[in-house]
Amino acid sequence: MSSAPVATRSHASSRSASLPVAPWLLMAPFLFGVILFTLVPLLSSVHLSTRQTFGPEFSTNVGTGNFQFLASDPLFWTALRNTVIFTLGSVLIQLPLSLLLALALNRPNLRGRTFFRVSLFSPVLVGVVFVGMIFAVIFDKRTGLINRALHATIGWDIDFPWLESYIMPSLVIATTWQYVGFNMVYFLAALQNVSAELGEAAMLDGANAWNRFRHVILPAIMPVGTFVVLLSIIGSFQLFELPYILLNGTGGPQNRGLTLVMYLYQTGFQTGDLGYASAIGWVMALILGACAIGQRIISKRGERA
Amino acid sequence: RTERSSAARMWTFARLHYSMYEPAVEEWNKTGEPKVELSLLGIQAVEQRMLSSFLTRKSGAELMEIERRIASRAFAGPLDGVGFLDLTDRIKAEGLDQKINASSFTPWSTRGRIFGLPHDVHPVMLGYRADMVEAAGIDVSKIETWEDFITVLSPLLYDADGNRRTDRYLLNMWETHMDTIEVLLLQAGGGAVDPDGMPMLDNDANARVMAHIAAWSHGKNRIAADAPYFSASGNRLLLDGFVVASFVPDWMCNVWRNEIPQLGGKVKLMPLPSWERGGRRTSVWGGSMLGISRDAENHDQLWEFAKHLYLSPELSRELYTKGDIISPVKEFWSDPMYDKPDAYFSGQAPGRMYINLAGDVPPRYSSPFSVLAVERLRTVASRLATYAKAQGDATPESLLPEAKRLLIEAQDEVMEHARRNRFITPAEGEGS
Amino acid sequence: MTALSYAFVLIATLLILTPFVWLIIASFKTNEDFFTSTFLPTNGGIFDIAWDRLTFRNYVEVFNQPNFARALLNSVMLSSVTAVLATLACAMAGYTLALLSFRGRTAVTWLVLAALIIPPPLLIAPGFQVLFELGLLDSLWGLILPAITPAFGVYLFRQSAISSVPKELIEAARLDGCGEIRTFFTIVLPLLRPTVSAFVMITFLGTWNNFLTPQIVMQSPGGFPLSVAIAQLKNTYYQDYGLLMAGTMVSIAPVAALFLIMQRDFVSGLTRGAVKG
Amino acid sequence: MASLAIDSVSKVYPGRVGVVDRLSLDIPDGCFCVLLGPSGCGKSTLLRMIAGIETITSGEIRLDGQVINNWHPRDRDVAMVFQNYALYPHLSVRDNIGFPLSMRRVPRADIAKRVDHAAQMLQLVELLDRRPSQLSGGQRQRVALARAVVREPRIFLFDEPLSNLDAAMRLRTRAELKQLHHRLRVSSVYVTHDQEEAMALADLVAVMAQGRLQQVAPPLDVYERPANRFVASFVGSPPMNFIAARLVPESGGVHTLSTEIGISARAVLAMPGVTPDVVLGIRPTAMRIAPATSGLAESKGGTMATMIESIEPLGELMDISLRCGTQHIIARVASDRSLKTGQSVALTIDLDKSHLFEPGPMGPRIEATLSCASQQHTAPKADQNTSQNTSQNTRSPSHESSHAILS
Amino acid sequence: MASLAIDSVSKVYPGRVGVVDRLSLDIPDGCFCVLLGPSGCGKSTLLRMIAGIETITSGEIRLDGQVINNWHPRDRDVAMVFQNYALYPHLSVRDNIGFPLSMRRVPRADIAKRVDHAAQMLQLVELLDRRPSQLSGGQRQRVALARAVVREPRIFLFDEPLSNLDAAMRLRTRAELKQLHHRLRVSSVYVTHDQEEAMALADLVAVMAQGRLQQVAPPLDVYERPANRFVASFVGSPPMNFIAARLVPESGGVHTLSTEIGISARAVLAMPGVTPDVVLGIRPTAMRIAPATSGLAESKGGTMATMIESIEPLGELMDISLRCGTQHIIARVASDRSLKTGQSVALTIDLDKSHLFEPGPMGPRIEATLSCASQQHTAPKADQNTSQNTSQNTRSPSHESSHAILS
Ligand SMILES: Nc1ncnc2c1ncn2[C@@H]1O[C@H](COP(=O)(O)OP(=O)(O)OP(=O)(O)O)[C@@H](O)[C@H]1O
Ligand SMILES: Nc1ncnc2c1ncn2[C@@H]1O[C@H](COP(=O)(O)OP(=O)(O)OP(=O)(O)O)[C@@H](O)[C@H]1O
Ligand SMILES: [Mg+2]
Ligand SMILES: [Mg+2]
Repeated sequence: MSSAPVATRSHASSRSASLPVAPWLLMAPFLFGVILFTLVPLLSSVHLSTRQTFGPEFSTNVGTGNFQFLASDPLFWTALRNTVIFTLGSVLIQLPLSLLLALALNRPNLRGRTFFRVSLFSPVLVGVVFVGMIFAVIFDKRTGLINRALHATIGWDIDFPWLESYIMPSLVIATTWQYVGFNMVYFLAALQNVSAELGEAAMLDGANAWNRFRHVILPAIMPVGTFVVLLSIIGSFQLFELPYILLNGTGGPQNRGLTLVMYLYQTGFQTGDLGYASAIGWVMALILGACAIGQRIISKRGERA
Repeated sequence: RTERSSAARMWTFARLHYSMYEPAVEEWNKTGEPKVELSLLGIQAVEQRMLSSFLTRKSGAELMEIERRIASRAFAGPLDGVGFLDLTDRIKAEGLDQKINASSFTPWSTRGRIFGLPHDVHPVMLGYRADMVEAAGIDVSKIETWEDFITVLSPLLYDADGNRRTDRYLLNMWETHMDTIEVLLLQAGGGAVDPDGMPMLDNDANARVMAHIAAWSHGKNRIAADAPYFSASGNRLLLDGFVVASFVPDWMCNVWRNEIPQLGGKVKLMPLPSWERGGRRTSVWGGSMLGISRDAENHDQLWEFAKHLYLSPELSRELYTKGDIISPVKEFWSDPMYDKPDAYFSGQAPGRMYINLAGDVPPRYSSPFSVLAVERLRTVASRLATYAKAQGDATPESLLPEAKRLLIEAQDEVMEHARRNRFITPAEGEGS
Repeated sequence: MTALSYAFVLIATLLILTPFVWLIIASFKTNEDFFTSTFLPTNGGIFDIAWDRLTFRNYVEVFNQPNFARALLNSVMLSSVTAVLATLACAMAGYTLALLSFRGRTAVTWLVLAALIIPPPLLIAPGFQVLFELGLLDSLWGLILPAITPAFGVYLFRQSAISSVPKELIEAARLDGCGEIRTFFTIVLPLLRPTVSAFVMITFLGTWNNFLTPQIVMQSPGGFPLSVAIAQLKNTYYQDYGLLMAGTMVSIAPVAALFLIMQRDFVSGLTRGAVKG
Repeated sequence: MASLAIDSVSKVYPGRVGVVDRLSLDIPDGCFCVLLGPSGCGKSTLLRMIAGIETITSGEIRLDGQVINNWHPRDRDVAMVFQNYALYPHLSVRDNIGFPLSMRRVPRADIAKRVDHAAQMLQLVELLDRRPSQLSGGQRQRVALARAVVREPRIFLFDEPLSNLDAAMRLRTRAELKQLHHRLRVSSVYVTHDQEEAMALADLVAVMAQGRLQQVAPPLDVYERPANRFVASFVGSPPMNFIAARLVPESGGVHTLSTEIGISARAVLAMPGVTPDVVLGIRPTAMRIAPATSGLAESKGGTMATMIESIEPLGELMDISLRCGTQHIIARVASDRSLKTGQSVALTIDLDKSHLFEPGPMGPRIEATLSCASQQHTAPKADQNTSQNTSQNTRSPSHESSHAILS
Repeated sequence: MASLAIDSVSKVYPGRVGVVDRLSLDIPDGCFCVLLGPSGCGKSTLLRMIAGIETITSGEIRLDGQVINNWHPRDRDVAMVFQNYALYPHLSVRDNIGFPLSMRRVPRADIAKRVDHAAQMLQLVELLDRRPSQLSGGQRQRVALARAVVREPRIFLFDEPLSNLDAAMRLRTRAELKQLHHRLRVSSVYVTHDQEEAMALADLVAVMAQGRLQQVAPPLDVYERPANRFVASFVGSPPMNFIAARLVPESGGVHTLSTEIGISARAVLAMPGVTPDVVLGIRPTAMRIAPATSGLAESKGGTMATMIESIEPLGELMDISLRCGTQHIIARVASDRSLKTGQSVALTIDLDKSHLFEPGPMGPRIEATLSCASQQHTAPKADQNTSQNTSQNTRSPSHESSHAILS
């Protein structure tokens, strides 16, 4: 059926008349899982977002009330601001670093690649709980590694209040530490699609390192690249556990460490209003949706090639 | 479907508790019904499972030992929406309200109903570096109020390396450390929520305390510094004598004992300085309860078990010997073990000292808004601190108006949320 | 150029490793030293370091934890099953979305994206309910099934299939008599190998370190994986940090080994020489 | 083994109409059909549509009478050599070749045997354990070819399968393919740009241009009786020379042909009534060159005086380009070192190997017999016959192409 | 523009020795050198080493006397057409062609101009805005070619640049390349399998086999004076026929040549003292066939009686394979429909176009003049001369190759 001329001509990449059943077979496990464990719960949360609840039997319809309140809820805006700051920070700092590392480690002639690769990846091996612990020690005011190191070297303020006034930067540093190697692995995998031949051709055409990156490597890793960007935007937006642990369950001073998901969690569980929580969740989803669409558009361009 | 074993499940979040309960549970399982199955969970896990099971009315545990901050989250809805069994009548009927230290009930009470059996009292004292104080020839018995505290101990403030940054402070407290702030608020008779569970941030007590805290840590003559509790660096600073005195609830003794053995014999305890002469000399920090799930069958048997576990003399002994925690059950207080001098605290008998203060422990009420309100208080504290820094030579008096303003602002914000809650109206609060 | 990247990588590695050094050393320290010395306990033997104060006690303790072996076994079981199933499910779906054309492809792609952007806490309570209704609570499947279809995995495979599987190869395979399923296993999977091993690694890790969900889904302590056992070393009143760190180290070891085995696959030129043009 | 019918099939790529345009072609069972056509005329696309890896925009493809438009490639049981190899990079050469067999559950031993045989036939034996990335271009191409010929499919599709092989290897492989075809008699469609190859292999040659079929006929006919000017110029190298000419009618179908370059002839047309303006087509190989006897011989009949502009030696033969008035003419003759550039020579044309076309790049051929102006002549039977069986051979397509040409 | 010197260069792939083996080749400034050789003999590898994208295992490559072994490809300023195109998939055809220029900071306007020019020359104009994935094989190849020729590098490297083009297009492009070369005079190395192409383009032809150089000489010489049997059989299609023969010495360097198939001749050797057992090489194009006068004509001298085994028509020409005793002989003659399979014919051989070789697949050619046994004959001066300038033309290589052949 999918090979009916009309159906496929409209299809940009019409490749073959593939049996209609095969695709669904291949996707069955995924669909099963996503429907059962995402869609179903999700629908109930859609319903929830128009209500104010406490548990199943206590729930009244507030229509768009949740969203209206959200708009005027200073906590929400703080959370949003923090989250966006964090997201920008980690996307703009972490990913470029990961890519650079991947490029460096992809050089065949680099000695000790394995060691570097393993070392750089190792932070992911540690559970977030311990990352919290470690960085509590690192960010401490008087005794923290950072402050002491910087104090010793550049006379930095030994009482610099990382986890009080500069929570988001601290979080960016911590997550970068943990995930720079992780994203590097994605990029390493992606770099395998770069055709050696094209690199050679580019050299002959007089392309310098940058141009080779720009015209040979980048296009080849674009699909995965955009994916990693999207993923870390989403990941950053859902930042929760690390601050939850670092700030033991609170939003930190003046809620400087309050993230959207943390707020969602607080309202949803700590004050038991799943309705309001769902509303927050949906606003998040909308924002991320926008990013996703953007990513699709970009990577579409890549796929044409 | 999960095959629900006939045994009743009980969750606890503290390894110490777990080890203490095991014998008691075994003993109960010999004769008692239903059999109880004790399991240890991370505190975060307990919280999520409790809430999930309450919210979905599904597959919780029959018995849950809950830490205070978490417990309050179960009280978000209308009274008959609370997941815990209402124990008020049972407690009153059996006169437990007389038997047990009154203030211990408050955290598990909302709108006049009690939902948990208290586990502890947790009075707070000041733990101070006796060695330094005595070396300076200072007599702490002169201290009665916070003013005294400052005047008496101020000689200890000094700048070791002459870099015009003080290297020893009097009090271990910080505007960001909500626990200690709450300790002081409660001591002064303030707090986050009133007995009806309604936010009450904008009272004079709160304002006064806030003003002081800000002044202490950023004002003209600063006495407070931050040696974070429960952290390596904090302990390090205590060892170095960066701060002289810290807030020490009974359980904290146990923490110090284990984490900073080096302080043994160097520290002593004293009652908190009061806010005005003759005022309250203690406060409260932390605490947990045992709750019974409303959805459990056989409530009565579980209630029996709860009492068997919590009110037993063995437990009270365990609590003190293993965890330095005094029992909430008044009749055990006569136990001589509390008088045993403690080498770690230079021969003092902490047990007795805490028990003497237990009666004064201030009440602290729980409500769906506790978390929110406390968060707000924290924000106020930190805003006020910023204000103080800006002011330069701030004093409690100079900060008071700003403190009031901020608190009122905070109060309004929390009320915003409170008014939103269709399930708890102030009216209903009075209702019960 | 090489020198430059060398310097860059070296610095990065150093920065990354410092906290680790701290962690490792901490795992050999007594509680006392943990709180009073940043790295190695000072004023003692060589380099003014009290070597003799370092101890294996923590590790011994960890291994003496009640049903530690059981927990380890659970973890291995849980993580490997999850990783394998998840990789298969995601790779299949990803490849389908990338290279097969069928009606409804766009719809499914959007579904994936949608699933991708759902904040997990939004689903905690409803998810719990679903698990309960399906009677999956307190069973390993309750942990595995929800974990084998992460949208991000599907999307990852979709993207890397687009760039690393020349469509000519799929066509050739079809002509050579491969059904779509065969094609996937004989042609696509090998070509996606770098991504596959990366993803296996990532899923395995995620499961291995996840200590919260198991405590919510599993009811009886017998089913707890290592992560929980380690997390439970945490105390409420005071912490035995040395023990915790030792626990962490122990829990890291197996995954580290796995990574060592797999990391080679992240770099292995593949599609070369496939087609001309 | 099967008969393949392509019935007014079209392919439209997004924004590109007429890549393949209402093309019809019947390939009887066991026929070896060679596709010729300029680069980009749609040959590969056609093959890919037959294979089922490219969707058919409109029209039908029938295999033994069954419409297979929507069949999965696997079920069509065709074997194809891709223009760009499409080898499996992760498999050894051996596994690449054996792949289609193992997919069809051929027993291991069998596979090994057939793979070895194919490897021998294409001299890949010592490469069997390499990866494609370790092969040279020609070796890759041979692997691709081997992967196709290990099978015994219903249809073979070859897309320039020998383009990267050296002359000797190409000759040998060509012979092998011919044998293979004789043995198996599998209907095959074969794309090539090497006309010698086409001539050597084809039962039927199909010439395409711009997505349309221009002529379908046995190899020699395409060469000797091109359906139109395009085919004439495309088949045969160097391409045919074209000279504008005029037909002046005489008695009974006989005309006099005159060109501005001085060549004149008698033309007997098979059917009367054509435009006076025509184009005379002369193959470079249908000319003889002799040193001019006098300084400048006068042109008469099939012979004319001219001058050598340049010479391109090609071993045995050489291409001589000559200036005739305004026009250049290329002649290919046996190499003869005595001829020099600038020398004036006498050029003689084999009139009976020359053709007349209607004007225009696709102008159809005019069935006619040319002869030297002097002697008498009538169209011989033989010609009639062959022309008969040509048009018969290519009935349905010729409709097509004439369509194409008219529209 | 530069002179290129390859000095006993070798390439060893992991586990594969002798891919390129101590190969030396001098390409004077402005020389157009065509590389011929069987599939997998190391042509592309050699080109890639010159370009600097393949490491050199041993030996030196010099550009204008400078050793460039370790130069970065960018600095060598060579333009290369890759055997498999290597187009940038994400760039339009226009940008693909313009890429090398924009990399070299050529002003925009300039680029546009030169791209358009190249596109015209290769008929890519209407494809300029497409992506490579939307092109046909031949179109891709032309884009690859265009990307090389927009530049004016010091060296051009072409790796089978026309293999996927149709005859007409190939002819045209060939002419364009020739013009380009005449205009720019950039030294070029050109790999092809099309010998007509080689003949047409080359100043110098280098024949490779198994990683070694077999002969370097001007095109015609390679054809007419192959250095050894390999070259003889490789160059020219269909390949030369080889017939075992014996030399019986007579007076003064004159020998009688006798073959078992009955052909005999007089051989005048340039230098005396060779093995009696030799191989007679006859080009298929150096034979004439006439219907046998009597039922079976007796063989004598250059002529012999034989029978047609099979006929392969090729338009203008046809290949006839003949049985001579145990041996098959291929003859390529003008097509003549009167000849039929099984018919017995008289085969005449152009002895002066035939060659003698020492035995063995690489047996060097024996400088000799053959003539019909009957008439008297002495080696003519002309031959001497040409043989002179051959060996002179190819001094340094011929050392090499003889090396190669001996070792
Ligand atoms: N990466 C490699 N590893 C091992 N052997 C290789 C590798 N690349 C090429 N070869 C071998 O080296 C030899 C020369 O390869 P090359 O590509 O130069 O041949 P070629 O002369 O270009 O052949 P063709 O005309 O088919 O392109 C071939 O036999 C090939 O098998
Ligand atoms: N994906 C595509 N999108 C648009 N046009 C395409 C696409 N693929 C091919 N074409 C165009 O279709 C026409 C036919 O392509 P095809 O590959 O069939 O040519 P071909 O006859 O095989 O040429 P060649 O002999 O060079 O291989 C070409 O003009 C090409 O530009
Ligand atoms: Mg093609
Ligand atoms: Mg090659």
